[in-house]
Formats: sequence, structure tokens, C-alpha cells
Amino acid sequence: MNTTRNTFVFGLGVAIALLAGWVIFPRALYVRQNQPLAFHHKTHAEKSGFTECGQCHALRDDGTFGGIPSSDTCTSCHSERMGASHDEAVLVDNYVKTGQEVPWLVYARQPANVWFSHAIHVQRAGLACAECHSTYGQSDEVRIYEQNRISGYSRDIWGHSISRIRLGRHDGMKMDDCEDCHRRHHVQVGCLGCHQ
Amino acid sequence: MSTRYGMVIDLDRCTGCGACMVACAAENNVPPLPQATSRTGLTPMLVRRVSNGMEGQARREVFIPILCMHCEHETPCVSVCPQQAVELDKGTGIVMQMPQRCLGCRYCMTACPYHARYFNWWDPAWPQGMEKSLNPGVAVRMRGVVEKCNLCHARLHSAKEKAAAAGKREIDPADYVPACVEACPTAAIQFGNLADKDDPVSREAHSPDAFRFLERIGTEPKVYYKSGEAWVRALKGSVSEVEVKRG
Amino acid sequence: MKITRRDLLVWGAGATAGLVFTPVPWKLLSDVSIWTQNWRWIPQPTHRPVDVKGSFCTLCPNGCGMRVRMVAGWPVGVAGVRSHPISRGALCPLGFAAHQLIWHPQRLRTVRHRGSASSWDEAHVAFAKACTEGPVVIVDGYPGHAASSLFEAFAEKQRGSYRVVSGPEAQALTPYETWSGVPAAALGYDLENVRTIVSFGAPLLDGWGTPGQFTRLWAERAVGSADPDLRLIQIEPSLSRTAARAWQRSAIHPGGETALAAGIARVLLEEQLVQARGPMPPLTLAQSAEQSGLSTDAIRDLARLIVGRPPVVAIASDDNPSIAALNVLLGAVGTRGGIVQKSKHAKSHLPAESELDSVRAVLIDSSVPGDFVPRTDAEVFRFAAWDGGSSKADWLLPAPGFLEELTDIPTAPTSAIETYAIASSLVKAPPGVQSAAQFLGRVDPDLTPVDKIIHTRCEALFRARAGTLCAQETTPVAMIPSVEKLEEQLRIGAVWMGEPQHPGGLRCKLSEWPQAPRSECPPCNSLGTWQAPVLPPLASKLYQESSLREGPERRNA
Amino acid sequence: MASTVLTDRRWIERGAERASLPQFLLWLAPWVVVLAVGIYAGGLCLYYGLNQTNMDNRFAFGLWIFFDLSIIALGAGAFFTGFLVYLLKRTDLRPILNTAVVVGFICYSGAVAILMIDVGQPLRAWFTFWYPNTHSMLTEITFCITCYLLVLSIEYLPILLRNRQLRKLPSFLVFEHQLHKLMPVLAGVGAFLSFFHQGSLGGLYGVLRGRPFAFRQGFFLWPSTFFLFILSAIASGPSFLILVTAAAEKVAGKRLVPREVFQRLAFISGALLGIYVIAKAIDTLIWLNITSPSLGFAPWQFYIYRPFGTSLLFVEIVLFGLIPALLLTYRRTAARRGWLLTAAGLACAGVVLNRFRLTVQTLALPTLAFDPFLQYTPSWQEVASFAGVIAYGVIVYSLSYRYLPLFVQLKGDRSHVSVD
Amino acid sequence: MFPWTDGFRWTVNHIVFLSLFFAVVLTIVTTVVSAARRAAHDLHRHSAADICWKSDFAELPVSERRCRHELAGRIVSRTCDNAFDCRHCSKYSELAVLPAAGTARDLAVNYSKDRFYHRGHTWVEPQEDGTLAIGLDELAEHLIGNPDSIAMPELGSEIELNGSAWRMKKNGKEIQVRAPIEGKVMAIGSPKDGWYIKIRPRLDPHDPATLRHLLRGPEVHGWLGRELERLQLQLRTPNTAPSLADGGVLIDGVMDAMAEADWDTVLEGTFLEG
Repeated sequence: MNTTRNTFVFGLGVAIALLAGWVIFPRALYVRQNQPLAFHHKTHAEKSGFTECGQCHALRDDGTFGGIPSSDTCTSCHSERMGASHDEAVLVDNYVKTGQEVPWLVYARQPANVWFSHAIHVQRAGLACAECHSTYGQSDEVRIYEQNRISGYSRDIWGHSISRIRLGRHDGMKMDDCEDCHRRHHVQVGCLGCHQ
Repeated sequence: MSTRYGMVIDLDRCTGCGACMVACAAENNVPPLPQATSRTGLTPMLVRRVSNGMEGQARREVFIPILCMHCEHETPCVSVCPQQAVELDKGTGIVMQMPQRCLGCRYCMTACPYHARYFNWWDPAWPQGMEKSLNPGVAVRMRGVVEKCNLCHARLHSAKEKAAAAGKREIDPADYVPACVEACPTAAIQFGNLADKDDPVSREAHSPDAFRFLERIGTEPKVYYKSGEAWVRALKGSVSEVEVKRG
Repeated sequence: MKITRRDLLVWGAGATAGLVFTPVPWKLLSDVSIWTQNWRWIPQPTHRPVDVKGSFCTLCPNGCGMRVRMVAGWPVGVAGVRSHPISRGALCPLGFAAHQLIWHPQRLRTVRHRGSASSWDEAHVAFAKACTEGPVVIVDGYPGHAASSLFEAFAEKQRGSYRVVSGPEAQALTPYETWSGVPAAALGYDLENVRTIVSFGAPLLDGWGTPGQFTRLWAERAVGSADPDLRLIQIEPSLSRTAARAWQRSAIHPGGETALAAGIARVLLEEQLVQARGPMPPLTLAQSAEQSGLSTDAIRDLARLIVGRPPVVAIASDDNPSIAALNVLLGAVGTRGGIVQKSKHAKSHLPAESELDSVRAVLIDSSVPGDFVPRTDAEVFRFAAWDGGSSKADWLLPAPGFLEELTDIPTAPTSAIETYAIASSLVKAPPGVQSAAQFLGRVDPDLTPVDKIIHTRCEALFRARAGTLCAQETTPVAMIPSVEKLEEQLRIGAVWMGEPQHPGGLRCKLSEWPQAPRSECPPCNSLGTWQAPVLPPLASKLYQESSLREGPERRNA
Repeated sequence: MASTVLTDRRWIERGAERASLPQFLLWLAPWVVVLAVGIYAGGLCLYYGLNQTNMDNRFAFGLWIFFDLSIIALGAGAFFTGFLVYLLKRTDLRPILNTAVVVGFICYSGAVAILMIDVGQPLRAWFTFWYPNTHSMLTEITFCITCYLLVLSIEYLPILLRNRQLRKLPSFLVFEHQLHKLMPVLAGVGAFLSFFHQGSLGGLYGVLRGRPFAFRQGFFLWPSTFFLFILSAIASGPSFLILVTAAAEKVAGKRLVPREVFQRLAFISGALLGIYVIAKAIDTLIWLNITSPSLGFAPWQFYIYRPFGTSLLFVEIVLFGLIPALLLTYRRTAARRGWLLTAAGLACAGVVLNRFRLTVQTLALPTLAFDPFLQYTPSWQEVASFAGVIAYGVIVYSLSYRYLPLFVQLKGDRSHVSVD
Repeated sequence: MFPWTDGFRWTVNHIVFLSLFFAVVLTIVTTVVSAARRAAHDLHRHSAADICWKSDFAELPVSERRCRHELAGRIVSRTCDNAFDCRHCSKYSELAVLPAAGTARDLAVNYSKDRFYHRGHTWVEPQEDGTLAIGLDELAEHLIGNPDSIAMPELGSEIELNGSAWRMKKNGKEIQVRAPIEGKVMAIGSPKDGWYIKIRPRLDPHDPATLRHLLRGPEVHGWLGRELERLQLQLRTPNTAPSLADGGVLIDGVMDAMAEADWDTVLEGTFLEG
């Protein structure tokens, strides 16, 4: 009778640990934040007729990557309010008029010690944007930005499967993921090939 | 064939002004540490003043810029690092130090006969506001890791990126010049590809006046020195081989 | 059923065992390591586009060409400009970290009056009052630049006087001014053509003049051969870095320069190694040997060596007239490869040290080195970007710092050829900062402001149609379409270079050998002859993290 | 009943004679203080970084590495005794085994603790396991020491479970019983691991081709110091056990292990030390005459700097090597307690001196012709954490001695032999 | 570490190193796990008491490990190497037939010829109803006198041979009485009943082998004799002369009488405690 009780209590401990570890922990680890504005790629693509990511997220002449367009790019259309939505008002009043930059939360932001050249990956290697950024460019959702409380990384870096076991093809931007791709394409670079 | 970046430093031309040291520090975001001393500072490029040990009229002095020698063979620091934070890059011959991988055991520092490796004894810090002057492309190292000359790798990055944007595979050598080389007012430091026979640097490296420090250890350093003065050339050996006072 | 302690233990064991099979320990391990790689308190550079601007170093009067890399409106790095005709791509160590001076801990940001906080208005009132009450002296560190003429104009109107603090290089030329009447500011060394240089302790390889100019010449012509084309003979008590690299060096007694110069002169005259026939120095060879610490034979050999390969010029580290006299004997004045006149319209100015009694107020421009303290009881208005020992003034007025103000760069003191450049302000000056020129402009609105003066100077250059414009490629001014184009070019880093003057014009009449006090030994370890107001923090690499220089105490705590 | 408040009798073995609890606490108190200071010092180093130490870019290794190398060498008694008892079936050494395990455990846990302070980024230390560079001696050390510390803890467990009270719990009792039956396996693993990391600690410096004072040629991957270290460790380990036990006997005021055990240990120690001294001498000759000249370093230049003169070499090889070797092997001297302890002390001093020269002298000597000869004095933080670990050792040993059957004795034979 | 982690190299060095490492870890883990598994198994088989007894027996001084046949004087000297388990002793039968030496002098304590004695100073007496009564022998009773408290096992619980039968407290000293035989507790008695517990033996009570491991007749005599000698050695205060075995009667409640003696040792020796 003693042994059965022990087994039960022990099992209970295991069960609770598993629950906490697999269900509660991943939720607790990340802070969820909304983007400052509800920006829809799809709508903008349709309205503006932009078809290439590069039309907004352009490379500069020296090959460096422009990243997210500055707010004066918005000005070209949004100099005055184009709709009644609250976000529209915020955009025009707080950013376009003041010329301040919109504090976008960048899902794919890599840490300071990473050197990633879009020019090399896109121009030379001819990788499609979706290769790493998935099809977010065509979607009309505004994703929640999840930030790791400890490391401060965006969740996209680790990928959405906490165990990293069943990662989707476009999920995860850790060094391992870079290396996978490099291995597949037989590209050999030293540490400082991608670090700075 | 792969590139082998290297240097030839003409000691006769070095006036010991120290421009290379400051330019290197500025390029690589090395912090100015009020508390650092000549034994705890961060000087990936360090100019040392050495005399022939004589006094009066017979005294001669030479200024010797010491940086990572990027040893080609049995690179001492590479083999000792327990977690592959140092590697000899196959493509460029640059000995790369990865502060993010480093755990700060400092084994590589004891392994380096040139004392060209430096430990971050303090958290890097700048006077208020000065962090705005940090050079983009070079990540600031954290306390507790080893760093050294990576041959201004940020400049190689930009050169590569520029080449890629222009659709070229090879970088334009003019785009990749380390800060110290650029800074030297007497062009005492020459930088180039040792693997390329026609490169002036590889020709210089084979001139009779050229030498490398502690050659006999057999680590094949890729930083050559050059001097017309015999007593300076003699410095390449160990204490037992050179009759000089250490200065 | 009550829970026993044993149950808790067993439960704990189970939980621990279970936890091992969850991501918790492993993910935490990973994240904590990542945390150590991105500590929040460690600053990281901002990743914004880099643009490169051409400008000039204003730390000293020589104005070396600078390529400034800017990110988000702030300088992140500087490099030399190869196309600069004088500095030729070189900068001194301080120059390479100068862009950090903007944030120097000792940067002045507020007006201070006798140590307590004050305001610009009060300063204005006080200065205006002083102007009405008596003569005002304005002290300038960089004579000849646009602000200077503004200062002069003001001094003139106020019946005050305009004074100048000049560096040792400029001072070394003053004896020739007294003998020839040509202002020292109009003189220079024709280093391009000289083949033997006798340096009496001048730190030629250590920041003398325009650092890049001589070091490059030396590297090209004096290195790599036992008998080089350019002979550098260093005469100095200590083994300075110049002496260490010189072709020949003579270690003399401290202060023995004067005697040695006399000794050499005597040998030259006695052995008729020069055309000149006098004047003969009063010292006997034995005396100069005794005072200089060299043997008489050594002095003889030295003299013969000097004349061995003309043209030859002697360079002093201060205004020692004996050495100037030696140059006259050597025929190194007004000749090719010697001391030449570079400009026709340069003026001579009162030195700041000359008497300051019955002066109501002294206004010191930020270009004046911090360690200059006027010997006067007048009210001192001190402009400075950094508090480099200049806090003794009554009024401490924060001036624009490095790269923060528009200023032009006249010819460097030692240069043998006229140049003109404009350092436009690349960085917005912090609020509450004013240049002396702006300050005076407010006191007397009729003064022509600096940018107007610069414009008129550009017009003058354009009208003269002389000289060339040195940028990536050099273009004769005659080829430049308009004055606007010229000024625009200058404002983005081009340098105007005048025509080389014919050396002929300069004559020095020397009736008897000058009597001079034994000069002091020049500083051997200070970086260059000109003291930076404060050191860029990164100079710590030179002064405390290496044994390269036994430098001054770092003045930025 | 009031007396039972301040007594821990029921935790102490029946019949075992121990000081009263207050006395015991009084003995612990100073050590606890030292330990506390040590922990504080270590905390400083972890919180503010290694600028708290006096190490610098040239003296990148300091007091701590010397300490690690020394105590790990002295702790070698643990694996070696286990090896002799379980694998070579030298059951006559059984009485010393438990104390050997505890000493080993103390030395290794202490060393690991110091190492964790010594590295600049302890939170990333696990990278060594994840991205191992198998060419690095330090990798070998890290892997082996960690595993061996695990083994030692498991070997320590049964001793712990034999405590009078813990033993009453049937589950503990049977677990201890079963674990004890499997000890030979662990002893084997331990011997394997120790062999390699004792060696790789020697290799640590032996591979430094950039440091001709330490560099040695070798066989396969390993420089000669690899094997010298193993030898010196297993030679000094037993001597250290003798010292520790003797100290315990002094405190306990009675004989804890039969004389024969000391004799046995002494002989083993002496014999191995003899072999080591010979090997060391040969190695030194090869190094001085072949290895370093080939790198351009003349023998004399290693000895021109005080205090690292040739005299130190003599002391290490003869005074602390040959002499104790003879004293320990010669039956008559080994039988005399005074001689025995002196000899054991010398043997331990010898291995410590050897580690000191390898760690400190290597870094002090110049490599480039224009390098200065360097001095280095540890900061109080370094010394304090060093002392802290020693205090930790004393505390753990005292507790073990008080509450655990360190010295297996036959019940009932209560021979109160006072220590001569 | 693994083929998919950064820096993994397919070099001999690397492979050998890592496989050795994993082998070591595997060995360590297996060892611990199997030890735990076996331990659990033991607990399940109630052999904890047996294990405990065996390890305790191993630590008994040789003087207390004498074979019963030596005690009975059938042979000169024999040390038991079987933890007093005569049921499974190969030598038992061949030695048991030898003639026992006469019981010379009588002792300071009495023992009954038809009881079976255990070395932990308990006796077993078969009852008509097939149960076995268990009690303390006279020596033990005299030592303890009347205990301060007794902790009896629960009715119906199983007790193991050499395991704990019941516990007693006396003058703050804990005494664990070893069970002379395994079985199920049927009745609880008390000192004044003359017996403490009655058990139903696990084995057939009528089979002589069931009680074979317990001492009888001359063996008891010899054994008690030696026990008394041990007692007097241990209880002797330096200035007193031997006073027990030579005919003097053992007083009741020695523990009260000689409070100052080293009772830890005495009780340990008497009740064979671990």
C-alpha cells in the first residue's frame, strides 16, 4: 500500500512538471506586444500595386539593407488621413506630421553580434524573401510580436515550436537554421562570416 | 587559390606616433577605460618601444607595432580553445576570435607567444553620449571574454556586401584596408595577399630584410616585419639569441 | 488522508524527474547564455546608413584633411584624405579619435561666471559694459581665419587690440621677421626641396607642423638607405622619437642648442664652408663645445656634415635667434629648400603675451590652447569647448566643439605654400553653445559674420584665378565656372592650393651674431608641439594602456 | 532531556567517540568564517568580473589555476585507492577507501567551484560540452573532471547513507547496499577518467608551443607532461591520504587505520615517486637539450630570473622527489611515524611545487626578445576564495568524520591505541 | 556534441572522443539506475531486514560470530560465515550429530530446555494452536528491568527474521529487539504475560527445519556463558572484580543499577544492533 501511494505521488509530480514545462512555461517566457500600427502588407500591395518586397524594403547603393521604410515613405500617400480608422489617425498625427519614425517591432531582428547581408543572400544567392520571412509579405494579418523575457530576442529567432523539433520550413532564425541552409547549399563561411 | 591576408611592417618607417593604435581602437569600438593599465588594457594594435640596450650616442631605438600575427601553421590559440571560439579561416587565412562563443578561460592568451590577445577585464563603457560614436558593423564585446585583431573584419564585410550588390564575386582590394594600415602616416604598414606572388606585400615578405618574430617556433605568422638594421632584425629570436635589454 | 513530509519529498523527486523531460532547463540554459551575449548595459552601435563627409581637423591650426563617416547625424569615425596637398592622408593619433571629443566628459555646456552658473545675457551685458568702459583685447589662436578678421574688425572699432597666441613652429619663424621685415605668418619651410635638415630639438617626426607633411616626405626620401636622399640630423639632449629615427643624432647638454649653433657657425666661417663672411659668433669653439657637451671635433664634423649635401635648413623648436642666424649663414633664407615667403598679404600680429595693463577686458577665443592664461587683472572672457585648464577665467563661455562650427582653414604655419579650406559644421552644436564670433556679432551687429567673410574670401580666390582646387582630382581655379561652385567644392572638403612662390623675395640683414638666452629643452613626449585642449578618451591607448608615451596625465577623468 | 537539546548523539555511530556538539561547533566556527569570506570574494568576482583579481593580459592564469592543478593532483588518492581496492583487489587498503573518496570529492568539487569563478563567462561554460574542440586539453579536462565529480558524488553517496539515522530507512539501506555492490564499475570508470584528466592537466601546458618553458614533445596527441602528471598525481595522492588520516588521528587522539595500511600506502607512494623522479629527470634533460633549443631557446634563459633559478629545479627533483621516494620505500623509515609524515609531506610539496612552476613560471618568463620578466601578486579576492575552498574542505571532512563511518572498524574491538 | 550542432567534425579524434564520453555517461547512469531498480526489487521482496542483518553480521566481532556447535562444544572452534542461518548451512547436519560437551557449571541466569533461543536474546516457544510465542530471555530481562515504553508491531503485520520485532525504551536508550523468526503477528503480550508477541510462522511450524536456526540446550548454555563474560567485561568498572558468571545471581534492572556504564556498547552487543 505504501509503494502504490508513493508511485502515485511520484507520478503526480511528473505529470505536473510536464504540464508546467510544456504548456505554461512557453507562454510565460515570452512577452506579447502589438505593433504600433495595424499595417497590412496585402492591402498596401493591392492599393499601391507594389509586387516586389524590394520596392519598399530596398537595398542601398552600398549594398546595405534599407530594412523597414522610414515614415517619410508613408508620407507619399498618408500625408493626409486616408481613412477613419484610429491607427490611420495615429499614423498621420504622430508620425507623418511630426516626421518621427514608427517604432515597428521587427520580427526578424538579429542581435548586434550578427552580420547578415541581404545583398549577398538575395542578389548573389538569389534567395526568395519567403525563404526566411515566410509569406508574411502577402498576409493581411498583423502578427503579435513575442519577445523573450530573458534573451530579449524575438520569438521568430528560436522558432515557434518550443522544442524546435517540429519546426516549419520558415520557422526559426537561430544560428542552427542558418547553418542548415548553408550546409544544404554547401556554403562554407567562418564564424566572422556571419558574426561581427 | 584561397586568399592569405598578411602584412609587412617596415620598422624603419615607424615613428611610433601611435596613430595605428587609436585608429584601430576607434574602428573596432574598443572602449577607453580610465582604470586600464598597460597590463590590463585593450590594445589589439600595440606599438612597443624597444632599444638596443646601449646608452648615450650608441643607443638605438625602434618602434614595433604588435598585433595578432594570424599564425598559419599549428596556430597556438586555435588548437587550445575548448569551445571553438577561435578559428583559422580557410578562405582568408584570418585567425578569427568569436567573443560571443568565448567563455573567458584565457587559455588562448597563455598560448599566444606574442601576447597579442586581450581580456575584457571590465564591462566596456564610454563617457555619457559617446556610445553614439560607435562604429556600426562592429559589435561591442562584453566583459569576461578575450578579443584580438580580426583584421578589421567589418571592413571586409562591407567590401563583400558592396561586391555582392554590384554582382561581383571577388571584392575590390581597395575596399578592404585595415584601419591601422590606412592610418599609418609613413605607410610603414603594408597589407595584402601573401598567396598572390605578384602582390607587392608577398614580394616584400620575401625581401632579405624581412623577418617574423619567433619564426623558429614554427607557427608561420602572416605578419612580417622589415628593417635595414641588423640589431632590429635580430629581435626576431628569443632572449638567448638576442643581446638586448628588454624595454 | 493527510500529506506526510515523505509525500512532499517523493512529489518533489517526481517533479524534478519530470522537469528534465520538459524544455524548461534546456531553454533556460540557452536563453541565459544568450542573455550574457547581449547584456543590456553594454552599448551597441546603431545600424543606420553611413555617409561620408569631407572636412578638416580643427584641433590645431594645421587643419589636416579628414574623411568623416557619419551615422544618424553623428560622426562614427575619421580617416585622412590622401588628396590633401599638405597632410596627404595623414592624421595624428588625437585626430583619429577627435570625433569623440563631442561627448568629452569635460565638454562645457553652460556659461559660468567665476565658477557659478550664469547666462549668455549676463555675459553680454558684462562684455558690452566692459567695451564701453575701456580697451578690450581679443586673443586668437588661429590667426588668419575668418573669425580672426571679425575679431580684428571688432578690436579696431572698440579701440582695443587683437593679439595672437602662436605655436612653437610659428614662433621659430619670428627672428626672420625681425631681420627681414616680412611677417612670420608669411614664411614657411620649403621641405619638398630640402636635402639636409638640422633639427635643433624640433619634433619633426612627432607632430611638428602638419603631421602628415614631413613624415610622408621622410618616409619617401629618408628611409631605406644608409645614405638617403633626405638627411635628417637631430640635435637633442634626449632620445626623442624623432632622434630615434633620425639619420644622425647628436646628444647635447640640455639647452646647449644656442652654443652649438654658434659653434657650427664659427666652423662654417673659419673653414669657409659657406659663402657668408660673418658675423662671427662671440663664443670660441671651446666654449660652445663646453656648453653644448660635444667635443670640438664633433662640432667640426657636424658642420662639415651639414654642408655636405645642400640645400640645407636648420629647424629650431622655438624662437632661438642663434639657430635662425645659422640659417642665414647657411644661405637657407629666401632660397629653394630653405625658409621662403609663401604669401604677400599675411600680416604680423601682437603676441598675446605683450603687456596687458590698462586693459578693461580680455576675450579669448576657443582656438587658444587651454593652458594659456593672460597675465592681467582685466576681466577675462574665455571661450572654450572643453574645460582644459581654462577655468581660471572670469567668464567661461561654452564654444562649439569639433566639427560643430563653420570655419575656414588658412595656410598652415610651416607650409611653404598657401592653402585655403573650409570646415563646414557637420554636427549640430548642443544648445547653449556660442562661438566668440557669434558672441561679438551680437554685441556689434554691424560686423560681417563668418560665413559672409568666408564667401568674400572665396570670391577673392575666384577673382585671382590662381592656384588649383585639390579634391579627388585637381582642377585649376581658372577652370571653375562660378564662385558658388568654388565655395561649394571647398565646403565639401576640397582644398585650394596657391602657386608656389618664387623664393627670391626674402632677404635677412644680420649685422652681428644675436645674443640669445639659453633656451629650455622642448617637451619630448608631448604629442606634437601643439597641446590639444583635452585628450580624446581613446588616447588612453597611448598614454596609459601602452608604454609608448610617458604622456601627460589624462585630463579627462 | 534538556541535555538532548544540544546533542547529536543519535546521528553519531554507536560507540564511536566524538567531541561534544559545542566543542565540534567551536572547531567549525573559524572555518565557516573563512568559507563565508571566500564566498563573498567569489561573489565579487562573479558580479564585477575578473577585474577583482590581479591577473592581467600577460598573467592570464594565476593563483587559481595553480590551486586547481595542485588539489586535483593531491585528490588523485581517491581514484587510485579505488582502483587498487576494487580492480586490483588490494582489500588491505579497504580501511582507507572511504576517507579517500571523501578527500577526492572535496578536492574535485573545490577545483570545479574555483574554475567556475576563474572563467569570465561561467554562464556559457556549457558551450564546451556543446561545441567541444577535441584538440584542446582543456576540453578533455572539462569533460573528465565533470564526469569524475559525478562519479565521486555517487561513490560518496553510500558512505552518506551509512549514517546511523539514514540507515534506518529501509529504502536508503537497500539502495546503499546495491550501489555498494556496483562500486567496482564506478571505480573502473573513475580510474579511466582520472587517468585522462590528470594527464590532460599536464598536457594543458605541455602543448603550448608558444611557451617554450612548458612545451614538450610527446607521444601521439599527448606531450610528455601528460604522463608525468599522471605519475606524479598517483604518487602524491597516497601520501596526501597519509597526511589527512594522520591529521584526523591527531584530532581524534587515536589510531583510525591499521599501521599496515600506512606502510602499504607509503610504499606505493614511494615506489611511484621514484619512477616519476627518474622520468622527470629524463624529460627535463630531453627538453633542455633538444626540445627548446630547436625552438631557439637556450636552457640558461629559463633560469636567469630570480626566484626561478636552477636551485628550484634541484629542490623539485631531489629534495621533494628523490629523498621522499627513498624515505617512503625504505621499510625502516616508513615504519617510523615521524619520518613517514615528513616524507609524505615532502612528496606532496614536490607535486605542488611542480604545478606551481608549470603554471606561474611559464607565464612569468618572456617569449619575445623584448618582453619583460613579469611578477604577479594575487589580490585578496583571489586569496580569500582560495582559502574559502580549503575551509570548505575542512568542514566537509569534519562533518563526514563525525557522522559517517569514514574508517570502517570492527564493532566491539575498542582498542584505544593512543597515537605515538 | 551531435552531428547537427555547430562545430561537429567527422574526424577520428572527434568521434572517438565523443563516443568515449557518451560511453562513460551511459555507464554511470546505468549503474545508478540498476542499483535503484535492484533496491526497489529488494524492498518489494521484504529483504531489507535480511540485507540489514547480513551487513550488521559482517561487522560483528569474530568473538560474537561463533558457530552454535562450538558453543555446544561439539567442535573446538568455528566461525559462522552464514549469518547464523543454520537452515541453509551445509555444515549443520554433519556437525549436529556430534556429541555435545556436558554443561559444566550453572549460570547466573536460567534458560528453559524446551525453548528455542535467538542470539538477539529472544526465545521462541511453539504453542498448541500452532502459533509461536516470542519473549525476551532472562539475561535481557534482567538487564532492562521494566522498560519505560514498548512499541509493539501492529496485529497482523509481518515480521522478518532478524528484522525488528518490537522496540523498547529504557533510560532514553532505544532498544530494537530482533525477531527470532519470520511470520504474522497474531497476538500482543506484555512482560508480565511472560511473552511479548505470538506469531503464525510463515513456514510449517511442525517442520523441524523451521526452527533449526535457533539455539537449543547446550548451545544456549555455552552461548549465555560467553554473553555473561562479555557483559561483565563491558560493565566492569575498573575497581570492581568480576561478579556475574561465577554463580552470583544477576540482579534485576542492571540498567538502573549501573546507570554510568557505557550502555550504548552493552545494548549493541546484547541485541546485535547495527
